[in-house]
Amino acid sequence: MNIHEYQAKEIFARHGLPVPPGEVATTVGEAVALAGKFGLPVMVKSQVLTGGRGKAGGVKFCKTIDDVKENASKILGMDIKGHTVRKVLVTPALDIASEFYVGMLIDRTSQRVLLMCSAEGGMEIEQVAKDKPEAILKLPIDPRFGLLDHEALELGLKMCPGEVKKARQLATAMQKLYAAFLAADASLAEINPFIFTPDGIGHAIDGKVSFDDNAMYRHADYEALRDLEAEDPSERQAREANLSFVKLEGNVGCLVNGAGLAMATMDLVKYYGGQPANFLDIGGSSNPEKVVNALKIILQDKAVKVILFNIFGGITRCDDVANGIIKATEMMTIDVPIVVRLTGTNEAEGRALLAKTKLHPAETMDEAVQKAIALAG
Amino acid sequence: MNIHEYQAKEIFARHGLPVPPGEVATTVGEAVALAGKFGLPVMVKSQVLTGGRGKAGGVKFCKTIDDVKENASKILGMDIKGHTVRKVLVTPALDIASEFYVGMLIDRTSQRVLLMCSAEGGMEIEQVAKDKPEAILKLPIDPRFGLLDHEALELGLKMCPGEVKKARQLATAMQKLYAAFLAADASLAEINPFIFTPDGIGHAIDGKVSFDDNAMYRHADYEALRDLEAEDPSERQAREANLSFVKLEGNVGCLVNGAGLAMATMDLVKYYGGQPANFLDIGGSSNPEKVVNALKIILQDKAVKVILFNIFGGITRCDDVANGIIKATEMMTIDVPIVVRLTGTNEAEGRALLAKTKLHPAETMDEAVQKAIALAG
Amino acid sequence: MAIFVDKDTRVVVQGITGRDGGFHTSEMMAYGTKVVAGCTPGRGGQKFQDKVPVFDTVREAVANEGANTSVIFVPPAGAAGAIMEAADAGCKLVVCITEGVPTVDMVRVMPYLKERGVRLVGPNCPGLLAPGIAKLGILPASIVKEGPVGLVSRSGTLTYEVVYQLTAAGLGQTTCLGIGGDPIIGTNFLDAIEAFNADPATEAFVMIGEIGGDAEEKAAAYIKAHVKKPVVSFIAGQTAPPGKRMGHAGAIVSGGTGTAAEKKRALNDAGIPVAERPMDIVPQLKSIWKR
Amino acid sequence: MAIFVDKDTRVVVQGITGRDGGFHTSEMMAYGTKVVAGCTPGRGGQKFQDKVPVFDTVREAVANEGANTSVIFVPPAGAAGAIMEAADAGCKLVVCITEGVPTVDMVRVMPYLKERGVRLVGPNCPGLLAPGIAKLGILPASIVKEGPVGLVSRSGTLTYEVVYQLTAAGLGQTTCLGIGGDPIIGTNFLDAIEAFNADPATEAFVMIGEIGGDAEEKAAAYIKAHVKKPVVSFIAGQTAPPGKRMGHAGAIVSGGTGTAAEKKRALNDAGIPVAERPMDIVPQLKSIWKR
Repeated sequence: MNIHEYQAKEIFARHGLPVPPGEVATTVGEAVALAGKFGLPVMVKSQVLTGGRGKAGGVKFCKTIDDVKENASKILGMDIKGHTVRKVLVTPALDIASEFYVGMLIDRTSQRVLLMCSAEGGMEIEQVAKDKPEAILKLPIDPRFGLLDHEALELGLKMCPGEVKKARQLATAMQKLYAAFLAADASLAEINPFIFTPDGIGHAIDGKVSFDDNAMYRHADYEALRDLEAEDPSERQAREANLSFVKLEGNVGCLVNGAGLAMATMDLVKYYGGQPANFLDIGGSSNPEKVVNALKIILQDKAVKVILFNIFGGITRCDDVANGIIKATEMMTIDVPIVVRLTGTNEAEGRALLAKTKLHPAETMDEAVQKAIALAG
Repeated sequence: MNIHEYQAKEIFARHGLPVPPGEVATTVGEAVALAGKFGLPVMVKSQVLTGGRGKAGGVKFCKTIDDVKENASKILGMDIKGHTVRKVLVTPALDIASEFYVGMLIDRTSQRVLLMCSAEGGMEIEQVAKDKPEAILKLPIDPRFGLLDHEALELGLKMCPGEVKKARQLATAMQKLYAAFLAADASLAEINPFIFTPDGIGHAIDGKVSFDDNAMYRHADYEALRDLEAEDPSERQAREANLSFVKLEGNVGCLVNGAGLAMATMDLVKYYGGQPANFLDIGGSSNPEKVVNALKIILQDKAVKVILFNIFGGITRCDDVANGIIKATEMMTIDVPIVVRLTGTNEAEGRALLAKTKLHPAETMDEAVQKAIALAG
Repeated sequence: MAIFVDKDTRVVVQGITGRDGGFHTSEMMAYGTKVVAGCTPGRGGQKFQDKVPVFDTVREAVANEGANTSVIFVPPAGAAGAIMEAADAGCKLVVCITEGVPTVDMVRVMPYLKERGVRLVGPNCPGLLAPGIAKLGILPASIVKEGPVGLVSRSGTLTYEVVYQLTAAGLGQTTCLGIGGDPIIGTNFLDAIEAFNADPATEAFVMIGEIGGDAEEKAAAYIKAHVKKPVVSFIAGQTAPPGKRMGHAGAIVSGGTGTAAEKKRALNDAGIPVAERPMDIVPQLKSIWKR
Repeated sequence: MAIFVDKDTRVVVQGITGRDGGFHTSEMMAYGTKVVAGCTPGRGGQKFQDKVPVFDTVREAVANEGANTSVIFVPPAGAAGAIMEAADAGCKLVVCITEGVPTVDMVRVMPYLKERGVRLVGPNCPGLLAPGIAKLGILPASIVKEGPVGLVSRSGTLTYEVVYQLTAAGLGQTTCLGIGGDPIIGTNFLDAIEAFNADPATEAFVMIGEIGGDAEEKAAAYIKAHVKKPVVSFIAGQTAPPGKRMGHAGAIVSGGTGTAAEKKRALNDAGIPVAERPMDIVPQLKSIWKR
């Protein structure tokens, strides 16, 4: 789960990181009032869940109240990579003497939290990684000992050679960010940039935090941070129905048990020249209600011209699954054709049940996918 | 540094341990008011920095307000092992179904925090250790991983076999106590007893915490917890003057550089039939002010009949030390004899300086100690 | 023969008294797996299906029944703790089926296991099934068959699909292993491939990867350098959009890395055929495998 | 010969630019110790006394000057971190002079050192002095003399007192080692005694203990079982009242254990003479030592 810059900075502030003051406005009037509160000059920053806000014109320096009015009205409502700006963060504009990147993520190779930092602050780290990988310093943090003073200071000194006071501020920021990362169950936490003003004081002026979805259960407060407006409505419904779902642009609605098989099914649709409308893992259950929920979500998308079930009956028996699908399709009116492929335990029994319905049965994945594409027209 | 039960429980409560409500009274009237606030029956518990309060009659169950009046007036002002009771804790009396001991201390052997627990709650753990050592379960906690769920639960199940709900409460209490121990930089933290009321709910109804003196610098708030009235006035002055000092009952005032040498000097006084008046390590400095402070503290004790300096000049030169002692003795009037033994670097020069004074010089520890005892009369 | 398990594998099931734990324990026992104990705190002294003793702790299961392997079905909040308990009690193989374990918990678990020399499979995995030897986890026994092929996969049902096709084509398996779909897992492709390569019974093997991370690339490099046995691969998620988690916590293309295209290229560069469709895996394996 | 140090010992001083660090570095250098570098963050590039290069980090000191040993004079708040830095940079011996290090910090430090195979002496100790070889710490060089006696002690000035008497009696030392007065220390009596026992140059040794803990008892058991060399002991703190910390954080009789009487009994039971007075140590050593 991703959150906005202003929310990330609230988490940073709670862990003692030096975050400048700032508040969110949803109207030009509010933005002007906040500029008055914090004092000019201010930054007006679009709050959208995507990168590249600056390039898109979504982050503006405002010297006067007229600047604030002009920029806030331009930015509010702006579209940035498909995201509509509904909020701007108003925060004092600081004089930047130097800027740095400090970030952390889960590293699969070291199986640790990986600290990354760079004197190339303010740029997207992926870009730095591509153009100048040697400019990124990395340290996998040993979870048993945490980020030690000397480790953080060594990195700080590499980023600010000969400037021990700045190096110490960077080191402290790294340690606080690590504490925040763990406490928040983050999967990513970035300060970008961490700047120094000409007086040598450090500030975390922009940041990003993503939460580990697996750890949501121990952070009841995170649901309140979710920007429901920024979420695709169908993905939101799927989340609320506890379904693993991703919306796509095609016309073949897919219901598959298992994430790997679901991806392989999408790939196969594409292979045969079709376009999947979604990723959806309905899991191992044969519960008709879950199927109903999934169908409802998929069928909201008027582009969907066919439904494709691809079910591998492992522990769950195919006849049970067939009964579940049949019940579900009886509980609602569906005016697109439905292809069902059932394989595995008790597959013959399952197919026998389907034979009595108007569902289109298939024996193999390939047959099912080809049938679905043909029916989609 | 030791703190009172009520202060320990405040720390426990901050870390989420189930501590019953309670407040401190310094008068009978306050105690009665608190009993009214919490509702009868209550416990009235003397707050003194020593064990064995119960045996001494310093902890009383009060069924009626008259009981509260009677017991509070008995306990306030009571002497328990040389400690005058100035405060009582008033807290609801709970019905005890079973009681347990949970404690932690720094273990030199494992070099870890040692968790100890026992189903023999409510007794002094030293007594249990003597009488029934097998009743104490011990676990040195790996600082890299902390107290793990399964470790705590295994101990909880050993203490409450077959009662998993109680075992889980004990396990949680252990984990919270460990968090409190680390956060507080404790050297000892005990819940004794941790009880269950007949409804199966656990409560930490008594506790003890000692702080690591070395870590005081990172807990500015601890000074406020210090019970200045409970401290020996001379030990308090020594602490404020940054001197390592322990008051004893003899008549030979000792000023020694180094803790080991100071102990050995006390031992030697005893060996020759004398009685040391104190332990005092004046450290490696030749600063006259430190010596003045030390002398002032020792000489407050009217039992002191002689002052014994035992100084080994290592890096510090003996002539410097001699000058420091001479200056200090000139800065104040001292009407007891002073024996000075100086050995080590530049000892001849040091002794030459002392020869010009009325101080009694000595060449060896043994000579100095024997001279001091003789002069004490 | 098989990898990671043998006839001496003695299983304790953590969470045996739960719905899933109980069901799959029955299935494992039905397959002939030596399930010697169960563990659920507070249920010590009970018996599962009047046969298998249940203990409060894994330590007791190890002490009393000689369990050396744990299969874990406890909910996500307790899974990391259950893994550590099993490792601390002396189990040398731990299979964690549980899905949804917080990643930071797994970060803490890994060094604990390493210090104790414990192999973990999973979490968020179907476990492993060595036909004719033992079933540890939830892979359906009905689709496997004894034989010379090894199979390792990050997926669940996609694995079943491939096993089903292998069996249908007469190709039995030494071990079918699902390593799990999370970013941090105990046993990765490399571990599995080293084991298959060393296992004399495994004559050829199949590796089923998916988007996210670079475990497939590392496996490819290892295979190129060390493996002479025939290997065929498949990568799921070619059509997955970047930045979206495709069910598995680990199946995400981020910052332009972990794409199916990259993985296919690495595998092809290592001389490993990558099947375009799941149904191509078996024919491709047959075509390169001179039996 | 000596224990823990030799002619290849190359020292980096952490906190070299501080008052105490600077003073004692001069003393160490005056004794001929190879002080090859200093370390104070922010002072990298400077030179100590126009000779010794100062670095920001111990890693640089190791890389540039081949330091293999650290002596630490930093304030208590930074001491644990400094020890870990030295260990992480590759120093195999770390001597921490600093007094007042929080105990919980040392609890965290110990496994870090163990994993890296690093020996720590201290904290809260005078360090060690191997006459004719090297001085690491603050033991006064003026009182030592080369010779066959090893000395290990929890104390500072009491150690000097005994060394002084040894030297006055013509008994030089292989190594004088102050292990420190804290409850948690890197090198304990047992480590020192094992080393002295194994050191061919050490013909006899003296152990100076004090109240608190049971390190003396453990040493006694070891000596009884393994040591043929003559050993004399002394225990300070017979008259210390229970429950009071006698200067050293570790010198406290608690719960009736760690008393001088117990320690004396254990030593006597192991056949080790315990001197009643410091002045008896040398005569007693001479009386049992057939040279």
